[in-house]
This record gives sequence, structure tokens and C-alpha cells, in this order.
Amino acid sequence: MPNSQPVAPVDSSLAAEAHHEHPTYLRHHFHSVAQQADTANFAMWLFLVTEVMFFGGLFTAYLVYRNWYFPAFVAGSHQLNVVWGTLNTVVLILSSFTMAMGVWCAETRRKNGLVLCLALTFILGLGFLGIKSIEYSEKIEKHHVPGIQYSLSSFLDPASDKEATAAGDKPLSLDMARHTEVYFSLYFAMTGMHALHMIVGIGVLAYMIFRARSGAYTSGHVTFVENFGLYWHFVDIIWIYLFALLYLISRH
Amino acid sequence: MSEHTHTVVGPRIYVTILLALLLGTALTVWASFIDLGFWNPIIALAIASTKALLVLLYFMHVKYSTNLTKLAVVGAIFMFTVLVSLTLADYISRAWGSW
Amino acid sequence: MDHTSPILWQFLVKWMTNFPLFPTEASTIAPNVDALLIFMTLVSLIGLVAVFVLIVTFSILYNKKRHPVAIQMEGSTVLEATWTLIPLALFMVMFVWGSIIYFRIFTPPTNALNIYVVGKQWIWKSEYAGGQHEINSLHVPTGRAVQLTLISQDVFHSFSIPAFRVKREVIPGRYTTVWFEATKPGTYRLFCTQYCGKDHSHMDGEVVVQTPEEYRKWLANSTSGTSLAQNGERLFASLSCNACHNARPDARGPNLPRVFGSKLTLTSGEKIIADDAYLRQSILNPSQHTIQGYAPIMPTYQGQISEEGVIDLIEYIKNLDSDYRIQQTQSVTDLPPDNSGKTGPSPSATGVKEPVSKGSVKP
Amino acid sequence: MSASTLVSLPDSSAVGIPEDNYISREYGLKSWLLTQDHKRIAVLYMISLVFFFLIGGIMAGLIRLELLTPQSDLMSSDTYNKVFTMHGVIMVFLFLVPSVPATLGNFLIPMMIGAKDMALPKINLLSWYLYIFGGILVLYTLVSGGVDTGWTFTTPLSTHYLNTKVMSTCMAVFIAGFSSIFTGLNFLVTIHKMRAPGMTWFRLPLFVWANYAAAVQMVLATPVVAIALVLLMLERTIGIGVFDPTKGGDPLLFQHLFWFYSHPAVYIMILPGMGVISEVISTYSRKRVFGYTAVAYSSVAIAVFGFFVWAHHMFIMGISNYAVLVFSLLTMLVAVPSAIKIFNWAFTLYKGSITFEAPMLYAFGFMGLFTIGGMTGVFLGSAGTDIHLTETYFIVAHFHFVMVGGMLMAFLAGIHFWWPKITGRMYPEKLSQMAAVVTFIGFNLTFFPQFILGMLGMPRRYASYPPEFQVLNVFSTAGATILGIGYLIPVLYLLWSLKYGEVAGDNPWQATGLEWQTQSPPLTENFIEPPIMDHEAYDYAWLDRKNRERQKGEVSNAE
Repeated sequence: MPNSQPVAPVDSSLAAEAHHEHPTYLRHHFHSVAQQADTANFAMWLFLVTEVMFFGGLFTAYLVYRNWYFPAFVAGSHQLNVVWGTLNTVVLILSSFTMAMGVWCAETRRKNGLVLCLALTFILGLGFLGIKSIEYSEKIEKHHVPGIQYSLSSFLDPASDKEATAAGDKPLSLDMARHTEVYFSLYFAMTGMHALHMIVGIGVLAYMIFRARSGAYTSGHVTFVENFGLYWHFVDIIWIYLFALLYLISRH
Repeated sequence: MSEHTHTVVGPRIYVTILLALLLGTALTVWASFIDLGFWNPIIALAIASTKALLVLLYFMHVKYSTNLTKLAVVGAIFMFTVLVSLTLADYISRAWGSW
Repeated sequence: MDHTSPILWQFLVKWMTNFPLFPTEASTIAPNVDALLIFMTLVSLIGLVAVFVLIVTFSILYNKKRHPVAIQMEGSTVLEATWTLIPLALFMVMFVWGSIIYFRIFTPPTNALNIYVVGKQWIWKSEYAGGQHEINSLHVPTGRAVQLTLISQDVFHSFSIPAFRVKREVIPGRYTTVWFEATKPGTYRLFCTQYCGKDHSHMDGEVVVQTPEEYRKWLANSTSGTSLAQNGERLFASLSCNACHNARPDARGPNLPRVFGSKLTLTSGEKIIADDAYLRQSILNPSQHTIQGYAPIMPTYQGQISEEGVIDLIEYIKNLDSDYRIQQTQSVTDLPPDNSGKTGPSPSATGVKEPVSKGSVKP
Repeated sequence: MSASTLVSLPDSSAVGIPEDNYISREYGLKSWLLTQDHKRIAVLYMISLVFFFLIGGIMAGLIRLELLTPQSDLMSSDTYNKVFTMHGVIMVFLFLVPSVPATLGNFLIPMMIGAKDMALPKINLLSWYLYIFGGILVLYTLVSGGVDTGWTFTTPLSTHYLNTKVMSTCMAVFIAGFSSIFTGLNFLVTIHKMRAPGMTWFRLPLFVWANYAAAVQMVLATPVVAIALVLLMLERTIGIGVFDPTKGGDPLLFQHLFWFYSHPAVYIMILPGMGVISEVISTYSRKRVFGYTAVAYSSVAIAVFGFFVWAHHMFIMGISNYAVLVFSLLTMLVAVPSAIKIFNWAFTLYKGSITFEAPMLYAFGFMGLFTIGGMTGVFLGSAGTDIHLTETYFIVAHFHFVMVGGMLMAFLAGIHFWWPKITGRMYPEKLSQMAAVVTFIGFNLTFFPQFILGMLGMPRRYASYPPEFQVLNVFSTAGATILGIGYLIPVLYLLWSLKYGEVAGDNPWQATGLEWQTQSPPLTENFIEPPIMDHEAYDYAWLDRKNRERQKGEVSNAE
């Protein structure tokens, strides 16, 4: 069937494909492994861009209300445990490091190293969630979860509250105390969204450990590990900001 | 369409960055307990941004990436800034009262 | 003839010949808005005609029969610049013009007659200083700037009077204002234009514009006996506000006469003008609005007073002596002088300049 | 054969549909539902879009019927609220946002840039499934009692004052949003990474530029509405106070976050339509698009400036007056690139060689209606007139001129233009031209009276209205009937053409895009040999050269 210029006879195209190196993981619509890897990498970055905007909405809300209800945000922030928070930051930074090392192991085809790194990342991720759940349960005990059960006593009467006393809080007036609920709404929304991303990440890590043991990522095709690394580091970056904004900024 | 040459970043850089990040964490926690008034949030955010930048550049290999990746990063930061600043512009100027 | 005419004829005569194409202009701002609207319509028409003429002419001149071979060309910087800059310039004119009108509509003059409007699903309640109130209806005089202070008790509503070309969102938790000066006596439509739930389309009413004399009569006939300020005084007492706001030297709260319209310095150092919005906020969220020199000890009244109650209190505080009040009263008095609206705690409002205690609540 | 009216070249491939093509390669439901071929996904999208358009259209019909009389007699105001909400949600999130990108964009972008497929075929399929999942949730909402928030989900109405299916609707929009994100992401990656050798940025068809710009907005804006909806749902279920004024939240913050997406969303809807118009006008005037670079850059300018103007939806809502100034100014700026496009299209006709096939008629319709829609947008962007016009039928008319008069016209233009490529068959030409004219007349009769209604102050979303507005509403309803017929005719003859239409051949319009240089319907891999782009976009001289060479080749073959 005669077609216009870009279309050449069928057999020559087959010949062209034949002398291409063709690893099994190269999908049919890419010219080369490099193009495929590049594409996947760029797609991952774009996905992270959407994630930035997703969290962007939350950060905007946080900044607006922090401006409005500054004392409530200070008092709310004093309810968070800096020790746990710092520990969690360290845990997450370490997991980011092990993940980066995992990517390096995959790139340099070290199978055992990769499995070890992924496993460490997995454990550290779980550790983060464990610490986070301790923090959450403290909040639940003190009725600091927004909703019907929300309790204002820590803010109206700081003397009755360990954290508030430690921070030297003065009692808030009732109207300002009520606005601590906005702080905790945002606290739970932001850390909750972050934790959700961690849970998804840990799920993928488990799958990757399983695959890595059979050498799936140490035979040259490292795109998946690299992309997951990007995701994991991004989650780390979000936490770095959450830690600063929620825990530290009103500490002094 | 240039396909970038893949740079493998090694453990030495990673360890250095890890230490820098841990140092940053210690620094920011320490700084948060000192009353610097106006400067507290700025310092906290500056340290956080430095840490984030280190993660971006080295852990996430942006330093060794194509311009396209850098553009995506800058674009994301830019749009994030637009969202935050234009929204806050409304909130802040509301208090200025009427004309 | 309509008793014999066929239905179609009725349709044509009674219906088709009599429907509006342009809203009546019944406020001072309406002609200004319309001028801009007409300008924009003309510009749009010219643009549309330009596009139409281009398409039609080119279609005729260069259709395939007449012009079988297209002549390729790249573009033209001059033309691109033309249709970038001319629309841009026109849009800038519209922007500036529109902004001027916007600020006119949303910046009430200081001597405006204030009417409160509370929106709730699905009624409008207008409250007048003299204590008159009505549902889904608003009475205003001609020749007098009227400011509406609007608030919603539940969801977003929007207060729209098309004949005046004004509209303002009515928001829960915050006062919004809009003002107009009616020019033509008559009855005009009033709509809620922001979708607000089930009976949104029944949240309409009418604006009755009357001459000042008629309006005065209406005010006198519809009074409920107590003015908003008097209601506010009662509420003030029953909430024991005077325990602190009592003008004594050792008072724990600021002295309220003259507070309305004055410039206050808050604890945060911020300067603020005590307007309706400020008074409302400092009743409901006092700790954020504490005046310098006072401890943030005032309790919140959020959830204890209805929006109407807050309006009463504000009106009461306004009616305590203040410079602003004097100004306003002078211009108000020529409207409802015989009305009991001014019999609140400051009966002497007219022209009395001496400050403080005069109108303040006796402990 | 209608192609003979265009360019009388012997087209030997036009004797029959090529035996091997993307439709005939595999059969069976499974081969469609698990396909990763961008063309098949586009077809899946097209079928589902038409389905949802039909449902949304029925809702529109009900609305117009109800508004025939001033009283709410056909349905209670409660029902009416649900009907217009479902109309809005379905049309915006399930039809307009994915319309051109997910169907034509999906089908054509890889072909236009000379690629075998989208960069991420699995994500592409996933995005269709997400869309369907969102659609099913909307259908569930519809049959289980409906929702009456309005498509804007205004808080605190949606969070605290309604007992309808707000949650499932929000979830549906959230999910459909991710479908849109993935589509946009896929476009960006594909356009960046999959272009054929020689296909530089300024050789891309303007359709690709337009979709690229829309994709940028999809990727950047949609996540913000996603988080806004998450917060809304949390507020509704557990009562966090972020948007609740009684707890200290600000309902306007929801408006900010919502419109940060929903304003760019209108550009997501219209930009791909503009891309279609560029292709159509160039092809039927046989001329390169006038000011190619200006049109390309104006797409990007719309995409960028489109992000800075969202608060013009909130001018009277109590945002700061200074913010109003800034947003009003920026709104004026974003109107300029649209004007640039209109005039460039008009001048593309200049010294062209114009024919008037159905797509061209739709494109002319687009230009006229979009000019009106765009200009009335300026009425609303100027703060002073916005006060009077906003929240009335003027708004309704304005965005229907842009969305229906603009976008839907462009969609129909595109469908007609590429139908021979997608199906390999032609539709009846006279009928299609007639349908275009009917649509145009019906559209104007439906929506032009609404401008006047808006000027008069008739509020939108009213089930009953004052009697003086009736005449214009009757006009509008009458127009809607004609419009409905105008949409029905193409559905019928396009379906008819699937079996009985003339065989179209590779390039019935003699268009220059790479998608036309392969067989119709295309092979699963689009091209037998990966194409090399060796000429500018819209290079009709190149096409003529090719045709001459081919003719020569055929003659020598015959000898």
C-alpha cells in the first residue's frame, strides 16, 4: 500500500529492528533503554510536582490560619512532643539515606546491598509510623482530635496539662482556645496525608524487597528503584517542612 | 532530545549529606528553643529549606539531572509560591480596610 | 379586544410586546455602571463585527473556486502587535473604569443611613435603627445614601438589587457592606443570587423606594416600639457587660462611648478603626481584638447571642456618644425625627460634643 | 467520494479499509478493556464521554423544561437543585475537562509527533478506569437520591447544611481529578520525550501545543482541588474546622482553593479546543496558520496567566479590595492571548483557498461564539460590572458560550475532522454541514437570551423566577430544543457512517499532519516505519511535492 514519505517498506523496518539491542524490559514504543528510563524519570518528577501542589493547599491553609490565630497555633504547637518529632525526623532522614544507598546499590548491581538497604528503609519507615502512632494516641487520650470530643482544657487551664506547663503557657481566652481546633485539624490533615504517603511507600517497599531478592533491579533496569527513591525523598522533604512548621516554629 | 548520561552518585556524597542533614536537624531544634522573636520562624524555615535543597540536589540527583528536571522542580516551587502568595495577599490586605 | 382574540394573538400582544430588555436604573450608581456596560458592549460588537467581516470577506474572496491556490505566508509582527496592543489598551480602560466603579459601590459615604440585613435559609430580615424590621422586603428613601450591613446566619447568600446594579455576598461570620442611593420611587426586585440550598429561588423579595416623606411615614407606622439601640441596652444589661464597660476609672474594659468610628490601638500594636465589623469581632472573638492597656479577660459571646442580638449591641454602642454619631445623627434626623429610634441611652445625640460618661451606662 | 471535491489525486488506498488496523488487530471485549493502545483508549473515552454527555444533556433538557414557566411546576425546587447540580458535575468533570484531550488528544498526539504510543500506556489505561470509576460514583449519586450542592460545592452549605450525597460526589470528582492528572502527566511526558527525529518544538502542530498547555494546567491545578475536596470531606464527616466559620475557619479559603483549580480548569477545557480550530482552519484554507509562533506562545501564555486570575470568581465575596484590583488586572491580561488567537485564525483565511466542509463550519461557529464568550468574560473581569452581572444568567450565558459554543463546537469540529482517520470512513457531507448550521442557530437562540436575562438580574440556579423573565426563557428553551436536535443528528449519521460511510482513504482532507500520512484507521503501531519530520508544520508545498512524487511512482509502477 503506497503511503507518503515517512512510511518505508515493511521488510526494511523489520531489518532495522533486528540489529537493535532489545532487552526484555524495553517496551515496544521506545527507541532505546535510555529514552525509556528518561521518560519514566520525567514522569515521576511530574508526579512529584502534582504532589507539591497537593500539599500546597494544606500549607496555604496552615499559613492563613497561623496568621489569624497565632496564640492558638503557639499553644497547639506546644502540645506536640519535640523529642518524638526530632526522633522521627532523624528516622526519616536515615531512611532517606538508606534509600539513596539502595539506589546506588541497584545502579552498581549489588543485589545483597540493595535488599539490605530496602529492608532498612522498610524498617525505618515502619519505625516512623510507630512513633507517629504513639504521638497520635497521646492526642487521642487528651481529646485533641478535632470533632465532637475535642477538649479545650489544656488551653484554658494550662496548669492541668504537662506539656502546656512545661512550655510555660498562659491560659488562652475561650475564643482563642477554640481555635486550637483549627490547628489540630491542620496538624492531623497534614501529618495524616504524609503518613498516608508513608504507608503507600512502605507497601511498595515490601513489593520491591520481594522482587529485589530475585535480582530484578540489579540487572541494569533500575528505573523503578530510582523512581521510588524520588518518591521516598519527596516524602522526606515534606516531613522536613512539617517538622519545622508544626513542631518547631512556635517552640521558644 | 538529549538523553542525559546517567551519573551514579556514590556513598561518599550520601554519607556527607546524611551528616549535614542530621546536623541541620540538631541545629534547627536547638535554634527553636532560643527566643529570637521575629527571626525564629525565618531561621526554622531557612534551615528546613536548606535541608530540603540538599535532599533535592543530592539524594534526588537534581544536581546531575537534565534541565528539564530542573525546570519541573523550579516550576513546582513557582506554582506553589503563586498559590501561597496570591492567597495570602488577599488575607493580609483584607485587614487594610476599605479603600 | 382580548376577549375575542385567539390565543396566539394574546400571546403576541400581551406577552411579546411587553417584556423588559434592559433593567431600570433606580440608583445613582446605575447610570455609571450602565455607561461602562454600554462601552463594553460597543467594544465587543466592534470586535465581533471585525471577526465576522474578516471571515466573510476572506471566505468570499479566497474560496477555492475563486482562489484555487493558497499563497503561503508566515505572519506579520506588525499585525500581531496591533491585535495584542489594541485589545490590551481597551482592556486596560475597562479595568480602570471598572475598578473605579467597584470602589464606589463598596465604599460607603460616612453619613450613610445604615440598615442591617440578616440572611438565613431562606429569608432576608432587614432591621432599621428605629427597631422596624421586615422580612424579604427593604424600604429605603430616595436621595439618601443607604448603607447595608449584611451578615448571614448560616450559609453564603448574596443580596442583589438589579435595578440598583449592586450586589454583595452575605457571608456567615463576617459583615459585608454595600451602599447605594435610590433615585426613583417604586418597587424593585431583590434576589438572593448565591445558591443557598433548597428554597434558594424563593429567597427573593422587594425593595420599596419611597420619597423621604413617605418613608418617614412608613417608619413611623412600622415601628415596633423599641429601637435596636434600646434592645441592645437591655441585652447589654442582661449580659452584664457593664460590669467591666462602665466608664469608671478602674474599669476592666474600655469605655464604650465615642469608641465607634475611633482609631484604636490593639495589644498587638496594630491600629484599627472601630467599625461594625470590629465591634462584632470583639464581642465574639474578644481576645484577638483587645485594646492596648486592657487585659484579654473578656469572655467570648460566640454561640450566646444571635446575629440580631449582636446588631442590637452594636447599634447600642454606636448610639453612645461619638463624633461619628454626631455627624450621622445630624443627617439622620432630617429623616425620622419623630421616631422613637433616638430614645436610647443617648437622647441628646444631636450636636452634643461633650465626651464620655454622658451617654454611658449608669452602673 | 468527498475527497474528490478537495484534491483530485488518485488515492489507490481508498478502495477499501486496510485489513490490518488498530481496530481489526484484535477482537473481543478483553482486547479493548485491557488495551494499552492510545487509540483504543481514546475510543473507550469517546464512548464513555458521549454516554455522560447524554446524561448531562438530559439534565440540561430538564432544566430548560422547568424554566419554561415561572413557577416550579415540572419539579420541586429540591429536584431542580439536584438536576442542575448533576448537570454541572457531569458536564464539567466528566465531559468538558476530559473531552478533547482524552479522546482526540489521546488518539492524535502520539501520531502527530510521530510516536508509536503514549509514553505511559498503562497510566493511560488507568486514567480511563479512574474516569469510569468516578463516573460510576456520579451515577450512583444520581440513582441514590442525587446531590444539590451545585458543582462548586460551596462551603458551609455543602459541609453542614445538606443531607444529600455530597460525599460520593466529592469522591467522584476527586477520582475523576486523578484521571485528569494522569492524562495531563502522560501528555507532558509524551510530548517531551517521544517526539520523532526532526520534530522540533516549532514544528509541532498547534493542536499539540494547545494540549501541552492544557496538560501543564491539569498537572499543576488539579491536585489543589483534590486537597480542597479532601478537607471538605473531612469537615463533613468528622467536623474539622478548616472551612467552618463557627469554628474559626474561613469559608472563603475553600473558594480560593477550589477556584485555583476551577479557573484554570476552564482553560483546560478550552485550550485543546483552540488546538482543534488551528488544525481545521489551516487545513481547509490550505495555508499555514498565520503567526504560528504567536498562536503557540499564546497557548502557553494562557496556561501561565490562567493561574493568576482565580479570585475573579470571588469579587463580591468579601475578599480584600486590593486583591480585587490585582486579580482584575491579571484577568484583563489573560484575555489578550485569546484575542491574538482569534485574529490569527481569521488571517489564516487571508489568501487561502477555502472550502467549507462541516469541520470548517464548526470552526467558524467557534470563532464567532468564542469571541462573544471571551468578550463577555471581560465584562465579568472588570470589577465594577462584575458586581451587577455575577451570579446571574449572564454568567451562565458567558460560560456556555465559551464551553458549549467554544469547546463543544471545537469538539464536534475535531470529531468530524478526524472521523475519517479514526474510523476510516466518511460521513454524509451535506447532512453534516446542515447539522453544524442547526447547532449554531440553536445555540444562539438558547444562550443569547440568557445574556439579556442576566442583564435584567435573573439569578442563576432559580427553579422559579419572576414572570417578566418568561419570554426570554421561552426563547431559550425553544433554542435548546433545536440545539438538542443539532447534537442528535451527528450522533446518528456518525453511527451510520461506521458501517455505510464511504471509505475515506489515508488523507481525505489533504492535511499535512503526520497523523494523515499513515493509513486510516491507523495501524496499532501508527506507522510502519518511525517517521522523520523533515519539514515545518502546515507545509502544504511539502504535501504537494509528496503527492507528485507518489503519482510519479505509481505511474512508473504501472509501467
